[in-house]
Amino acid sequence: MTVLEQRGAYHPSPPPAWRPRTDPAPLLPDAEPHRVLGTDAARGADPALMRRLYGELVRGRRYNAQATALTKQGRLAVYPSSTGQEACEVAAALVLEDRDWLFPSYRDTLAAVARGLDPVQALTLLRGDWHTGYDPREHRVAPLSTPLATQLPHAVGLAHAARLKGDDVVALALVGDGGTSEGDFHEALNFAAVWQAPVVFLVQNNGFAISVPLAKQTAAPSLAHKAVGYGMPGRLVDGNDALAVHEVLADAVRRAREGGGPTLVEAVTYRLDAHTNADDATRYRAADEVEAWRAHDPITLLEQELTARSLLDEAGIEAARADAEAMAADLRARMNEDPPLDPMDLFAHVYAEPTPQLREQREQLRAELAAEREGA
Amino acid sequence: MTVLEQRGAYHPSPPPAWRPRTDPAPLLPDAEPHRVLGTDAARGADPALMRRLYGELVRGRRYNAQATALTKQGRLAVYPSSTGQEACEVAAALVLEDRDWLFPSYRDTLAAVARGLDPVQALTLLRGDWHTGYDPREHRVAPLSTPLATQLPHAVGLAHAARLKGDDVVALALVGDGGTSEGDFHEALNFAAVWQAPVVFLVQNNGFAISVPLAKQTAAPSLAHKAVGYGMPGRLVDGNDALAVHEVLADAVRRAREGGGPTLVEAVTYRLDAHTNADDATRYRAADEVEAWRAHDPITLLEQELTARSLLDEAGIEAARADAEAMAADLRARMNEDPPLDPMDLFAHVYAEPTPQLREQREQLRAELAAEREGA
Amino acid sequence: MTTVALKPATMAQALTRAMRDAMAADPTVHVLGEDVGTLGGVFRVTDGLAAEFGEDRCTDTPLAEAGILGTAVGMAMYGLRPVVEMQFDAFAYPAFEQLVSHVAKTRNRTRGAMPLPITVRVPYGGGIGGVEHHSDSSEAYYMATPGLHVVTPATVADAYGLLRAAIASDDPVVVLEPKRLYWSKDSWNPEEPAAVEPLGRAVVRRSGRSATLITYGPSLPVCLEAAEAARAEGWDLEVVDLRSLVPFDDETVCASVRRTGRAVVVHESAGFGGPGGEIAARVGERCFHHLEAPVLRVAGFDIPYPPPMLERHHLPGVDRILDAVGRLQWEAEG
Amino acid sequence: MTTVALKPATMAQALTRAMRDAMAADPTVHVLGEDVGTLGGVFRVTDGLAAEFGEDRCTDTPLAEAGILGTAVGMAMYGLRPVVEMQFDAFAYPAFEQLVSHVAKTRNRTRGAMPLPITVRVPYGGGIGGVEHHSDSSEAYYMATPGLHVVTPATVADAYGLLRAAIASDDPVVVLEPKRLYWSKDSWNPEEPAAVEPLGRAVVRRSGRSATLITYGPSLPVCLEAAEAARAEGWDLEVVDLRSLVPFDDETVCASVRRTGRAVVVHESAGFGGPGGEIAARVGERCFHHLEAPVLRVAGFDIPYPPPMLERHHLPGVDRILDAVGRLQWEAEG
Ligand SMILES: Cc1ncc(C[n+]2csc(CCOP(=O)(O)OP(=O)(O)O)c2C)c(N)n1
Ligand SMILES: Cc1ncc(C[n+]2csc(CCOP(=O)(O)OP(=O)(O)O)c2C)c(N)n1
Ligand SMILES: [Mg+2]
Ligand SMILES: [Mg+2]
Repeated sequence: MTVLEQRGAYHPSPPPAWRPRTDPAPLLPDAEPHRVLGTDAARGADPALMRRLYGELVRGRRYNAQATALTKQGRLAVYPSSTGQEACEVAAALVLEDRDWLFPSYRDTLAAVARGLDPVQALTLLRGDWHTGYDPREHRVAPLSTPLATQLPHAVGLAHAARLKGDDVVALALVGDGGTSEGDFHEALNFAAVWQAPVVFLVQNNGFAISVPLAKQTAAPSLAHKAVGYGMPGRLVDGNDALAVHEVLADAVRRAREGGGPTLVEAVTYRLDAHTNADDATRYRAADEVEAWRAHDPITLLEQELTARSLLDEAGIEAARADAEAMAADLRARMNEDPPLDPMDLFAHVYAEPTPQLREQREQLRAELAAEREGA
Repeated sequence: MTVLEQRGAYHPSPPPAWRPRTDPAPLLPDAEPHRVLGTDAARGADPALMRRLYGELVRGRRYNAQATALTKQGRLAVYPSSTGQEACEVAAALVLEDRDWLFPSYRDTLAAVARGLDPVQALTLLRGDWHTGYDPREHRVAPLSTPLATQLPHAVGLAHAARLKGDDVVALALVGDGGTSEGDFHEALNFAAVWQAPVVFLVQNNGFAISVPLAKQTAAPSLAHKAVGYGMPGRLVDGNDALAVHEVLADAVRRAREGGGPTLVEAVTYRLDAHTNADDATRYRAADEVEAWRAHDPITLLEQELTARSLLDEAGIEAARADAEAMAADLRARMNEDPPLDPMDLFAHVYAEPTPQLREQREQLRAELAAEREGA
Repeated sequence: MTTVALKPATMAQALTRAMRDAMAADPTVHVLGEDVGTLGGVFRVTDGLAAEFGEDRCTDTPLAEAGILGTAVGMAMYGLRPVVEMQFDAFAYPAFEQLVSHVAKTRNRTRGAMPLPITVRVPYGGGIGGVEHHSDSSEAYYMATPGLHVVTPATVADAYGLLRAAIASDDPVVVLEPKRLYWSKDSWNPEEPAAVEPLGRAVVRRSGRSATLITYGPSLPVCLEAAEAARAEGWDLEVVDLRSLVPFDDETVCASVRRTGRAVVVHESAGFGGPGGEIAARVGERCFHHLEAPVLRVAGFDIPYPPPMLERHHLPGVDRILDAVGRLQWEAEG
Repeated sequence: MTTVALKPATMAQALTRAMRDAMAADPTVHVLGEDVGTLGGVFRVTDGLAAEFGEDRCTDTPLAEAGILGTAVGMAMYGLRPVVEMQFDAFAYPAFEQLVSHVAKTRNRTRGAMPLPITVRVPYGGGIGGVEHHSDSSEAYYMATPGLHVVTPATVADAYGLLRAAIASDDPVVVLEPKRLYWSKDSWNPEEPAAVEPLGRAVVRRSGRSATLITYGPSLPVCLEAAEAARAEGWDLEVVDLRSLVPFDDETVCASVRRTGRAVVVHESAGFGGPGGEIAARVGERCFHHLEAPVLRVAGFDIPYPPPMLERHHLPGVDRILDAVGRLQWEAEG
């Protein structure tokens, strides 16, 4: 029996015998976002995981600050910060096995970095020396996707292909609240559910798509409720609770790996910085809204839990900060060097073999550069 | 306060105070498709409406047969029959006020005809003498849409525009089960819900998208469940029960007119004929499936109710048939005449004013035709 | 007529002003798109419109380009004049089916009964250091779609005039706005009624006798600069700014080329399959016996738009234009 | 080598055979699209593949073209070779963003680390009496997109050869299949290894001395017919079948035009902004001093594709081609 045949034959029945194809009840998200930190459930959590998450959150926050600073020094063309959303970024990275794939959007360099990518490589797109700075297959991290939601069908196709090959691979795809409005979101989720592909969709609902607030984006009870319409479970989670995000994603990844099909997870979080360094967020939101969210900071939440349980002390906090500083210093130093550039690269990868037309154009540029050098 | 401001300001709240934007419970469709015929509820139904529906169903069935016959005689380029789906087509047409708008797909010429369009005009696209045979504004019937689901955002935009102008107009858009997989379906429903546009979406789930059965199209509990993800109510109805379809649509239209926003209605029905005259349905479905659905024929269902309640007798049935025959005879006669054709029309309507390039090309064709006439 | 002092303004400001004036003059004009309302657009081109005309007239939509253009079609069907903003060139692609299969064809489909007066504003082209997908030159796609008008301003005054004309047109118009000219400044008098240009007219921006540079939008300033530099080489270049790609102004273009006998088409869009092919072919067909040399093209390379740090090598610059002019077989002349 | 009897087959059959052979030879080849499985496609081009290779290898997808192409991208990222069928030309438009922003660019984006060996089959063009949206010639869109190969067969043997080559290519190839030639028949030997054509080579289908008709796909038979008819007028026409629009075979085309000194480009796609502009411009640039007359174009009109009853007036036919040949300034010759 083929993979696709497993879903069972189609037995249509006239309305007198109508029955739903799937029981909708288990697909519906809970009324409240899932939370672990600050609840009894946190007591059962694995201390090693909590410390790991904490360390990455602190690094992540520092990484965001450093990258933003690099835009001011002209070392990055643009930076969309994930400050405030580190719990989602980090949990998404940590929940995956090495063989799994991550499909980030343009905002998710942090997830790629937390997965182990060299930050300089992860930032290549935003630095502007090339479009992607790493080999996606080496790291199982797809290129950062700028066209919104277009990476979601890629994740579905890859997960489906892995399943067809009998590989035990899960794809996790990230998308924003705004991205859920795109047709590609819809098509991807539908394909995933029909094919029962091992894929997890994580929507980081950070309240805004640039300036557009969620209320202008959707009238749904929650974004997680969209899952029902595809016949997959929808899960709602506090996106600033790193443990909760990790738990919900781990469940979804396990389910996918076991052949249970896709899950849609909505993480409710907030973008504390502006859309990018080029954006002025004061044009569309009030300072007190931002302040309210600062009081629900993902790092503080985890730090409180860890210190309350004596899993972290001042020295541990200091060590995490020092580690983050070292990462930032290294990043700063390396980003302050000009990347090697070769204009001939423009022609090298358009096709496996350059067309005759591209060969002509390459020679033209070569001659121009030679003339430039002579002139200089 | 503007129309769009009515939806209320955005008051985001951190997860501790999270609450759903909409209560999902009332949005969920019932577990069973709504039915009236054969139930106690039918007794309360308006006899005049029932008779009207009956007459139109009989005409509709005859219309489908006639149009299919015309393809065999080369009088239509192609015909996608709605045989078996007449209850949906007819109810959609009858539920609307004159000022309302209908947005049909390529399969829905019958809905346009039941709304009052001349069948010859409605069939222009399929006859092949032009793309649209009527003035959409005169009849408030949008052009038949061939690219699937693309008409849905049009319906939303029109309904929204009417509301902005303060007009009491509802748009009803038709789409197939296959069409629900398209990105445009998603985007249209989302816009409709966010804007609270007065629009009703009627999905005719006839079990197939050409050869592809519903199980390969979606894993959702029902297509009506897709509504929840947009924050609009989803309604499930027996699409072969003309009274039930009319009732559910009438509720949705009323709700839209009163400012309550959009509704998604899934009508469960069946395409008794092949996809079009050019299709061979035996390649993908068994005869017994078709037979099972024939036993749930929309005309029979209504006829049984009417005769049981003595609202219809043999003479009435005869009269309906005769009326349908007359319509078919007239259609046949008029379709057997060649439509007037003017090749110069190719250039007449591309722009308000032909471009200089089109003027040149028009003269070229004029000269060619003159030469052809001379040669002949 | 009173004399009005000319005030310097940017192209972005002229575009804003065009929408404002159109909205004030005609209550059926509606602006919609991503971030066009509260934020005033990522380029601030719709700045102030929501404040002045309300959210119903200048609307932040959900993030879905096919939905934006598709609902605009419905709004136009009901008699409104939607002005749609696509945030960047490459983000108009999701709306391609709505554009090609409906926006471009509905008038024709309905024998003129249902024209669609929709304006689609697309910030386009490179040179602003944008990352991938923010610098595409997509004009070839629109030019190849019968039923659309396609215009692109290169000056502040034209930005106002062409956008006003587009909004006033009963047919759909794609207005390609050169991003890198958004902040170009010019003295310009918006009270001047002549500021509303008719669609479909090219203009000679610089007269010359040696050869014609045919260009538009973002490449106009580069061509004018090249023409200045060419004087040192003894070439007196004429520069034609097309302004309208559809309809195409054969008359102005051919009159120039017949005069000069030589032509180079310049644009930053990829050369192969780009607008220059059509333009060079038309000139070749119509001016064959006046040509002293083949019509040459200077265009972007046939590659995906490069990353910011390499874009200068891709964009046609003065040197590349002069190089092409130098290949116009001058020796064969005398 | 044994002699194999040539068997007549239709172009549709050759395409089916190409996929079957590719699937048998390479387990990573997967076919997906609307109705490609159980039904075998609305044109029956995938007939039998699901039965032979199973539903996992030839898959009926949900009805969503961006989803189809988007999932194909993901499959290719994992090492498969997806062959995607778009049901009709105009129904490929919803996938435009995936095609332009991902399929065409991913190899380049990743410096060659992640090539996408995707074949996109698009039945295209008119002449089959199809209602609106079923007869578009969309090749200009694909040609203007760097990173795509674009091929279009005009013969049964090329249908097999080009599709095999497309599937074998490590780069994305758009295979434009001329619908109205699906049922054209030819004797053809699929066992012949030479049947796999390399991409990017044009071929001279008919030699002649007077002028060159440059064409491809659905217009090839029309051009060959025109060439026959031209003999009566004393013209001996050469006919070049491009086969590959990207890459473009300048060599074969220019060699022919340099020989004949005159050229007409023929295609049914709309003329303005269509492939003919690029082709005529290239020939003009490269063969200028060999040309006795301007390169002319015979193309579809610049209009939305007409309804079935009027399409014959739109499609370039023998008379329109001969008329253009007649305008090649023969008097200027002697
Ligand atoms: C298809 C497409 N349309 C528009 C854009 C421009 N754009 C970039 S980010 C953005 C907002 C995205 O919002 P969301 O999905 O919520 O993600 P966030 O930025 O909040 O992480 C927009 C409109 C784009 N990148 N792609
Ligand atoms: C965008 C688009 N893709 C593909 C097609 C080709 N096509 C025509 S009808 C059809 C199936 C439609 O199925 P469904 O939506 O269920 O409507 P039904 O035919 O059952 O009424 C397909 C794939 C199309 N018309 N438009
Ligand atoms: Mg967001
Ligand atoms: Mg159906």
